[in-house]
Amino acid sequence: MAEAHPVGFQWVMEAKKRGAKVFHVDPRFTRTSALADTYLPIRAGTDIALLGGVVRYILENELDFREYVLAYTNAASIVSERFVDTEDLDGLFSGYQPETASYDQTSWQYEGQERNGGEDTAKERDSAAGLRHESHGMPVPGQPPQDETLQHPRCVYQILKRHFSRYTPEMVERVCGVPKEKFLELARAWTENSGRERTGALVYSVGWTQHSVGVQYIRTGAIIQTLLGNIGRPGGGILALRGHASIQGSTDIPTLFNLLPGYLPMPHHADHVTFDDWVDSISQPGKKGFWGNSRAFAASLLKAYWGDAATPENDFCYGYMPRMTGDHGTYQQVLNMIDGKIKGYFLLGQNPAVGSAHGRAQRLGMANLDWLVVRDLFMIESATFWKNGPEVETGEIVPQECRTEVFFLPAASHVEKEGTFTQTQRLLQWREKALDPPGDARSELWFFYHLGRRLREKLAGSTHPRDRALLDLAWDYPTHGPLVEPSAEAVLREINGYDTVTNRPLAGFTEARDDGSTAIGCWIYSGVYADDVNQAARRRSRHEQDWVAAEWGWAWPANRRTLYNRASADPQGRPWSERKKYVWWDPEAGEWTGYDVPDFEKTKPPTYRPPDGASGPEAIAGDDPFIMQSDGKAWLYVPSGVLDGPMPTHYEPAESPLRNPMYGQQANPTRKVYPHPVNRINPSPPEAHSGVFPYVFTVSRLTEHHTAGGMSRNVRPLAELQPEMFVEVSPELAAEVGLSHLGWAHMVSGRAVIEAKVLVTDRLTPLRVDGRIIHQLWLPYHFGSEGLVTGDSANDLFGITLDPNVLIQESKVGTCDVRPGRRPTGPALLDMVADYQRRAGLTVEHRTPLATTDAAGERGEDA
Amino acid sequence: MPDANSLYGPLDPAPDAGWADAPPRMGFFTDTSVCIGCKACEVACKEWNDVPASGLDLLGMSYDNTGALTANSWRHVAFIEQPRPAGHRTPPFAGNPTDGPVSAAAAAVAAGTGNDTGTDPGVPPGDPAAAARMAAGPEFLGMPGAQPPGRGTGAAERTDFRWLMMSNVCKHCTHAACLDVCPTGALFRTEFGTVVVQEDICNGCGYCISACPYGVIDQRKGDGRAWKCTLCYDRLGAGQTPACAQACPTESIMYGELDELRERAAARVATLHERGVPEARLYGHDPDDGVGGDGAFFLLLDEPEVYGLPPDPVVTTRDLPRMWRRAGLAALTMAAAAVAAFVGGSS
Amino acid sequence: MGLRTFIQGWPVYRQLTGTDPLGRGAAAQSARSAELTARTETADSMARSVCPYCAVGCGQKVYVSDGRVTQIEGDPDSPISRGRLCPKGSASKSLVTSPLRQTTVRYRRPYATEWEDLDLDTALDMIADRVLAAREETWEDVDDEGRPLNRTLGISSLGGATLDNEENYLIKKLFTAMGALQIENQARI
Amino acid sequence: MSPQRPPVGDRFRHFLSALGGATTPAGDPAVPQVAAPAGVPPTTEQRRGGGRRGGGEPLNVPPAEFTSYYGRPILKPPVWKWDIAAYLFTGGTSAGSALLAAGGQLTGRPALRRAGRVAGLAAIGASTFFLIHDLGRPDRFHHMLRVARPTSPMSMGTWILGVFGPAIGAAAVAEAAPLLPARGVLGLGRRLLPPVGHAAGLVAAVTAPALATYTAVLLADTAVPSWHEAYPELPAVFGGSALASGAGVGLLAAPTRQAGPARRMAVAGAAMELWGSHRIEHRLGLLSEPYRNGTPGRLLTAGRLLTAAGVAGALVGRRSRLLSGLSGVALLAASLATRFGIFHGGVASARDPKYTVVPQRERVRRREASHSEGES
Repeated sequence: MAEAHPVGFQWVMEAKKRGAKVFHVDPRFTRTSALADTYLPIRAGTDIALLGGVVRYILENELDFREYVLAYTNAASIVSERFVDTEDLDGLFSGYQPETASYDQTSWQYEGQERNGGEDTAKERDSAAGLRHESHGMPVPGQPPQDETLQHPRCVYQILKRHFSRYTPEMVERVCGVPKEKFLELARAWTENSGRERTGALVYSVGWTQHSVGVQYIRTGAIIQTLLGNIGRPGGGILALRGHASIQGSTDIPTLFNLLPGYLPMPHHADHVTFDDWVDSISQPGKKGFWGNSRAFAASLLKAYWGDAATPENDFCYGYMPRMTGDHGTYQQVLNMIDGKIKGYFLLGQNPAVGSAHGRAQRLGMANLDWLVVRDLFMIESATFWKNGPEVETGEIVPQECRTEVFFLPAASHVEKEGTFTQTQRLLQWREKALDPPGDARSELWFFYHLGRRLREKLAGSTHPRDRALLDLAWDYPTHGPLVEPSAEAVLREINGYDTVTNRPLAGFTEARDDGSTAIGCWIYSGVYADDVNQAARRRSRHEQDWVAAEWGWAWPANRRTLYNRASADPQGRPWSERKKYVWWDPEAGEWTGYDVPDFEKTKPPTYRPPDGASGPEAIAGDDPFIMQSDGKAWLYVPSGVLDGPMPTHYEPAESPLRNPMYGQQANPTRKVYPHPVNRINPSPPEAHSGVFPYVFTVSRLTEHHTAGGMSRNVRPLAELQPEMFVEVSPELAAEVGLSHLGWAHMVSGRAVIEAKVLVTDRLTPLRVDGRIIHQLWLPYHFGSEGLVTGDSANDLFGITLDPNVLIQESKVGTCDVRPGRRPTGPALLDMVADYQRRAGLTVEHRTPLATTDAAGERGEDA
Repeated sequence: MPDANSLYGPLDPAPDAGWADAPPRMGFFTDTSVCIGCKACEVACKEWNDVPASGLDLLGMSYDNTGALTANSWRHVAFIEQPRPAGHRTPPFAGNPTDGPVSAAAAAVAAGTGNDTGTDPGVPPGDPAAAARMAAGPEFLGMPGAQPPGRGTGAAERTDFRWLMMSNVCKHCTHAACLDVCPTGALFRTEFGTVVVQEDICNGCGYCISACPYGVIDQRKGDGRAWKCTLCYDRLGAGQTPACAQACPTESIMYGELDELRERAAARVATLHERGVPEARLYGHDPDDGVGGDGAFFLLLDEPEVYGLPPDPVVTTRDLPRMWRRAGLAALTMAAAAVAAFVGGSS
Repeated sequence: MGLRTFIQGWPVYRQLTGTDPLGRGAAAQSARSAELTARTETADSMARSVCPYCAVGCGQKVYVSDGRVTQIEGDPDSPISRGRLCPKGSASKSLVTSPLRQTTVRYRRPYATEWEDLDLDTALDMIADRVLAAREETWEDVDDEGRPLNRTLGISSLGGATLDNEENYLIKKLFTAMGALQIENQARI
Repeated sequence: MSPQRPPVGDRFRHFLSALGGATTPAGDPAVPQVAAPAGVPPTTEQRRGGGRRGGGEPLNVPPAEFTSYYGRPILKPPVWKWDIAAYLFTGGTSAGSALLAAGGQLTGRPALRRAGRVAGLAAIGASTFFLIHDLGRPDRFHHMLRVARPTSPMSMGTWILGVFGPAIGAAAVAEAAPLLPARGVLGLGRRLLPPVGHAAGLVAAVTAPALATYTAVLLADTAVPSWHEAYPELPAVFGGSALASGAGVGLLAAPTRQAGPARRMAVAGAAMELWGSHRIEHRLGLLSEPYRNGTPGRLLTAGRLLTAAGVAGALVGRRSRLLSGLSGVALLAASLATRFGIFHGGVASARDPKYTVVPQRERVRRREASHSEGES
């Protein structure tokens, strides 16, 4: 956190000053570790084992915050008797279908709700359906049977306890390489900071998301925090430190293939043929929770898109919507580019040649397009791959033979345009424009507005049905200035939503209607323009308001700063303690009150109980704080919505030098794989030849650089602070391989070989894992061939394997070999990779087995 | 009129330099125990003061690729990797299958690197043995055999480790030799008690560079002038905080009235001692020290020289009156000898 | 008069006549130093902005003089950052004023070995033509069972996460209307 | 980047081999075990190939084990280049020459007077050139006259120079009087110049000792350890050296008949200089080391030998113009060598952090020892 989010780290230091104990878990000793009270070196890719150990520690010693757990979680719910746990299936859950490498979730459901389970989760995987749950959980029907004593063998509490029973301190040590004593220190401190008076916070970054089991990492954290009563309370929570100025906004108002604004799903050709199919799949009529209104959100979005053309009669132009048929994600796209299926590619402030996994695949894909549009501040590697890329040196890309037509369009910087960023805690902040962009530089707003205008002009008069969607599009934004810049405030106003009759901006999403009387660009952002005021531009000084600072910017939903803050009060609505009071029920006023905007219906008393047969928000009781969950509870066990299991399970990374010490199932059996000649995945046990790539490598950021380096390697005062690509190794690994401080080393994977200067440092350590010594090395991934400082790209080493829930790649852990000296150049470099591939058995036909246990019903070959 | 302590001893320097209604003396307190080594100070300084590039070399000095304070780096974050215990913290590598530490050897290698800082003398190479001792521990200093058992004796494993970081800067000494020796008045004492090079005056004579007991001041090549931290004199005048202190994420760099900072520092040391960090100590805070106390002082976690600071600097002007007297004596001797040579001879 | 002003401005004279006989402070101050003030005080305008690097969302103040950004520093009013910035945020001025920034359209013809210049308007027009052509060539109306697809898989997009919400909104809206489905973002990475 | 640098790791390999036990090259598996420089590290003398001369006093300092940040210098070594060392010489020579000239003027030795004045002007001209040449911003030389700082030897030196320079200049110009025509405006000059020259010559002579010795304060008033600690003796060295070099001018330029005072000046100057430099090379403990080793050591030795030779020649060659001349050259060369030796000795002491840290550590140790004694 000190390393990649230094300014956020000030709050950790504040906590430390007040006596908080800080633990840092990381494969390498970072600037954060330097300031932490206890640092735990861990084997990359084993966090579930560590956290699972904490879950077990809590449950075995009954250290959970029982009052909270009983009232606010699904611990008491009874699960179907058809459910079979990983304990009995050698690492698989019941319902595994080897032919699709996915689960039939029927058996995972609560007792009596078996029909609720998704049967074809392979389809959900392809559409990264898990992402939809960023704002809400999956629906469940009715009230499952409960056992408030938590003794029923099939109640969630007991199932959880059994599932994690093998995550003993000894097992943690064996899997993670974290010595038992260190683990116990962590477990003790964490559990001691639980209860009415105390809370603990959990902070993670991309070190968790970029894994083939990434979603389950975070799930494990959520289970701990829920068991300890750390959700919805001040000083608690799970804090995702996201890495880009508006990456939260980029999922809220997604430019993602599978989502529409506000986490509405992109229509699927088979499931969402009609508007009603689509809307019902979201709202699931008759089920509980706040998703009941999704028909209004969906209708309002289409109304915002197609304006007057969208009417209730024509289903708001739903027919115009493009449909998904499967996986259309960025990695599938890249492989399709290599295969010549894609004509044109827009890169908007993004540098996949350096920043995405498997840089070589990215560059080869771009070299096989008809045209490429790059919009950036700087001449980045993704714009010059045809000229300066590593493949030009190896002869794989020959400029005279590369047909890709490249348009480089300079972009406006953040001070040359106005608009909102949504930062990591869902806070929207408006940026004022300081000056006009230089030369031809323009904002994306300008580019897309004028591109759309021009497309519509060119199509004017077309009678082709396919062109209707463009011609009917509501695309008349006011513009201003000599550059004819469209008004960002007008766009924000549309995002907020307005009454289509009176044009009044809506006060919030509760005003959304499904009759065409409201248009809302992103329903969760509704309220950001309430009262016709740009609420995101509010900047009342922190000195003039309380510590929650509710009048600085605007947070979705409804300006709530802490989600589920009803949980900061006990079931009766009283603060758990004076120290930790945040939101509480005021019986006199008959409403919820506190420091924050209550994340609850304002006047629903704690004593409210839903009438029988209630659905939608009405079905949420007065002591159910988790209102976006269909049962108002935090889920320790997830019957549906997470594709790789109802509970987290330790799987080895897709590339690991080690056989999974916990189960016969080696890696996530549902992970998304892409068999493709360019995408050779290093062998892991039980496959042969895993010894060819004996070392574990991980990559991350340096404080001094930013992501793929475009915004730092071109900026002189940053470039000079970390001027060269390097690799960090422990003294023990240096001795084993023969590396010297400031000498060279090269790293080889099944995809690429890269070189770097060596820093031999005591900050890295080998780990004793399952009786073996495992060496890890660390690389920054900021370097590429352009800019003031250059170097090989660490991401070139990675292959493409994705998490099944959200289709994010595993680019925080891989295997490689390390050799002293510089890498070969030219064709010799290709020979070296080919030699490694041969030795590792990575032929074109090679397929990584997905299921590696007999429990799958067959020995996994290809899935 | 100048104070009796005008050249040495405790002094409030601004009134002594003719600022009749001087505001309170302003300064920095840099608490290295909360420094996260992010280098925001280095960058914020460069951005505000338009400081030029200072080299693109990988120095291998842990994460320090700046090397030293130079005319082109007015803040410098030092990084020191030490296989030694850190206060009350749990040993980071306890239980891991480690061999002996490498920090000292790596530091020795890094002593030989250089950086094209665009300044003179910039970042000269160092002594590998002294670098090794930096990492292995100050116990080696002049006290052979005094190191605790198991340290520096080729121990079979390393469990302890700490990573020291420290943002170094001009000390804005009470008795600033650089200022006193400056023949043009380019270096002067501001009303805030800080020491500033006036870029419109400096003619690059280089005297200040030799006079500074901290090795702070340096000459920019091509430009020829001496440059260093101004404590953002222009910002101070506008009532603003210096750029580095404003940027510092963890308040490692604190800016304020020096008296108040000294109190805060004393309290911080006491707190750290209470919390089991006995190695915390202040540096440059004492008005009775050899430079009359620094306007920018530090809380350190190791001996000063580990961070590249002199352990006991004394301003050269302490001896200036005696120097002039000696020179006068020599001059008189010369004159007498000359007279004698002409008067006393026979031929 | 000139001479007199000159003499009175001469630090030696001030040493002899003023409070600073040793010439170490007040007497040695130059005219420039005496008039020095923070350039933020005299800036033409100041915009309140947000740091473009990570997602912490630190407040920035952007100062502009004579049409150039002269300083970007932390906004002390921000409850998130309290005026602080990391090295990247602190380097924002260098980011937006970097001499390496591209400010003109560059065009690489197929099979070319070098860049050439291109007019922005022409570039936009050419891109629009190519979008329509790719769409035409790869359009899919319905699937095998006659269910609507309304899409092209011939066009891809990958956006960074430093785009504004408003920009992302227009990008998604336009691409969706043109049937381009393969719109992705750093958020997937 | 710096392509000229020796391969990284070279120093480390030297370091390792210096440790004795670990002779494996960097990059070898043995690297990690080297961590502990526990053995007695090599002293600077050993590493530098043994510049220590026989017969010196044993060092009165603890073994030079010290720490610094990556072994780098703590001080910034002086940026002054050779021209400042040269300035020390020309300034001193000019001062010595002015004294010689004044003596000649007052005792009726016109050859000494003429040689002294002309040499004085030439040397001070060179000084001015060197001073300006060494500036980072030569066009701002006149900024030296902005202030008069008693705390700044360079400022004081500038003002001394400001008096001395014109005076010696006028005196030298006056030597041209006989060349002027007897009549007219120039004739007036011919009549007026000698008295003006006399007055100016005396002014120059009065400021000359200051000019010769302020440079000692100039060097001593720095943080450069071996310069600063030498402050009691440096003025004697520089004053003596100035006298000797002035004498050298006299021996070189004047007929043997008039050169008696120059010989005596040479003896006196040499005595001062040799006393001072001997003290500097031996009194300062560790900080004398830089003056005895390497180039500075060789220069100072050469200076001493040349001085001795010059004095001997001056005394022996009383009647030989040639020998006197050679002695003069030797004295001038001696002065030059001494100045460069002192200059580079100081620079070396600033370059090696040992000379910064070890004496300061020793001071701390002594202070703490006396404190604890006082308390017990």
